[in-house]
Amino acid sequence: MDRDKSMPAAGNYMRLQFPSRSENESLARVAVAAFAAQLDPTLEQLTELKTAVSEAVTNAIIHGYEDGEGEVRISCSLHEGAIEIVVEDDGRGIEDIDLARQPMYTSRPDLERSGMGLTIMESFVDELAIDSAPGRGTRVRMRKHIAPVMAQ
Amino acid sequence: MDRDKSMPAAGNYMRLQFPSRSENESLARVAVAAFAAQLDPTLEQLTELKTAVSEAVTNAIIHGYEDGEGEVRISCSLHEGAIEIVVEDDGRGIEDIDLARQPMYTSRPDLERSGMGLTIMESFVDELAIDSAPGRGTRVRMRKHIAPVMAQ
Amino acid sequence: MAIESSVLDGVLVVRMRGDLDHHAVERIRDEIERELRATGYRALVLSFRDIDFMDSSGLGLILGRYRSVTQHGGRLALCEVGEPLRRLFELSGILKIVSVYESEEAAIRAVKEA
Amino acid sequence: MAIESSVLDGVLVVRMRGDLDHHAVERIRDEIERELRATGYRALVLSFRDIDFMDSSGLGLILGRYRSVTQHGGRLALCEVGEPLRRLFELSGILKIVSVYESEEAAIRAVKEA
Ligand SMILES: Nc1ncnc2c1ncn2[C@@H]1O[C@H](COP(=O)(O)OP(=O)(O)O)[C@@H](O)[C@H]1O
Ligand SMILES: Nc1ncnc2c1ncn2[C@@H]1O[C@H](COP(=O)(O)OP(=O)(O)O)[C@@H](O)[C@H]1O
Repeated sequence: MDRDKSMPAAGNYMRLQFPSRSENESLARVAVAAFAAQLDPTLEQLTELKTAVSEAVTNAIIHGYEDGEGEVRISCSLHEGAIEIVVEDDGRGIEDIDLARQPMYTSRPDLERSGMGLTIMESFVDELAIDSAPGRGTRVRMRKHIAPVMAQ
Repeated sequence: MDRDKSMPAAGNYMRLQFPSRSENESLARVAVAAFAAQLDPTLEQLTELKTAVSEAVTNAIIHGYEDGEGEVRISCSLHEGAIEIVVEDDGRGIEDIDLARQPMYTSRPDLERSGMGLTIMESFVDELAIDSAPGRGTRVRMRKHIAPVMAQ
Repeated sequence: MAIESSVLDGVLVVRMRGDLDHHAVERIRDEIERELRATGYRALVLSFRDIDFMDSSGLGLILGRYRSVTQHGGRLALCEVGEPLRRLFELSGILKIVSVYESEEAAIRAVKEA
Repeated sequence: MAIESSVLDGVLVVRMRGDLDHHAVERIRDEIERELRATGYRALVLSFRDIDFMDSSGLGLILGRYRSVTQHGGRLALCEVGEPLRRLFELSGILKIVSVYESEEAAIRAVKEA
């Protein structure tokens, strides 16, 4: 049973959790990239994925948990040549998602944030959906098409 | 609050779960290596860690789940310059752990296993503890000292 | 992440190496500011030659240094921005306020000529 | 993981590249066996020059090929085993039954001279 030939990685997933510490940002990127490697992405696609994940994880750490300690959860799954990545936190949540999505908007100019994180995520993946409950947390779902669909 | 200077990564952890598919073996190695990087290991230490993780994950896939589908769980934590790695499966378990630990013993010569996995793990980490319940699963705990202990 | 800085004819040249993410930025921001203070915020060149990865935290670092340098009447230039980072720079609109040069020498010349 | 093989004077030379783990081994075992069959199992050289990582699954691959080659009266040699893999080879005791050579040429010569 060699899954590689017929349907590479179909149905495969991974879940990763770690505390909201900035030193885990690179772990998040590297793990998602290693998982996505199963779809044989181009270097450019890999850079886009790593950047989008880095933005979402950084947001969870800085904005979600406001540099306090909480848990960041990532889950990835593969579907017909696309990767879906969900980044979740149980932090303060987003009051106004439309405002948050505006280019250059940041609630933390004091931390020298550029306000470009969500804009970059939007442009580097195919779909970006944000769910947030103020006081309870945020869930960012991204989907990016990588490989041509394989015959099953 | 720069954790890097005073106590690098103390108390940090990560948890990773994925289905028992051989294509996830490299993900497991890469994620543990990225996490362990916080202790600034030598290349040799990193190779030893990756090898030990690869053995434990391969065992969960081949022996635990016997190439069927189940979930492999890894958790890593850092303690005073040491990394602790736990690899768990809910597979068939090990009847005789002493026998399993003997160099060259393998229950699957038909798969061209060398029977050296547990021996290699033992020699590449400082502590290796195996808990197993036949019919319920196996839990392998490894501990390896990496960095000098930091003053807190 | 590591930085290597030198002062050439009064121009502070900072070469950054590794992953320029939020974790790295938090650690090197103060270091660059300290050296800017020592050199009177006259001119800063940031080299991206050895940057393997960058996200919007790097944009924040650039914009923050742009602010502190220009507030003191100084100048900022960037150099050796590789292909993978180009799109980030273009997306962000940062190129409208800071110039990017092919080489470190060209960037140094540009900030000195001002 | 990829392999590249060639036949030199009847000796099958297989260069493996990447991570030699359980996943890789499952995929390349049959490929090597197929080529051994085509060359009559006379002589096999496995080159580890481009192997970045190897675990005990790689040892199993070597032992398995040792068995199939010697059963047919053929010979096996390994070559270009880098420092990181050395300890694995030593630990396993595999060096007692298979020889390791510095270069591919030396390994080819050794299996031909037999
Ligand atoms: N996980 C999150 N939890 C709480 N607020 C968030 C989260 N992610 C984004 N936000 C809000 O959305 C704003 C815009 O985010 P973004 O575009 O990434 O820019 P930046 O991180 O530079 O502020 C943030 O300033 C913050 O107010
Ligand atoms: N996670 C596990 N679940 C069930 N059995 C295991 C597990 N890990 C190891 N074993 C048993 O221990 C034996 C020795 O393991 P190991 O030394 O790694 O050699 P190998 O994997 O080459 O068989 C295996 O053959 C198997 O019977």
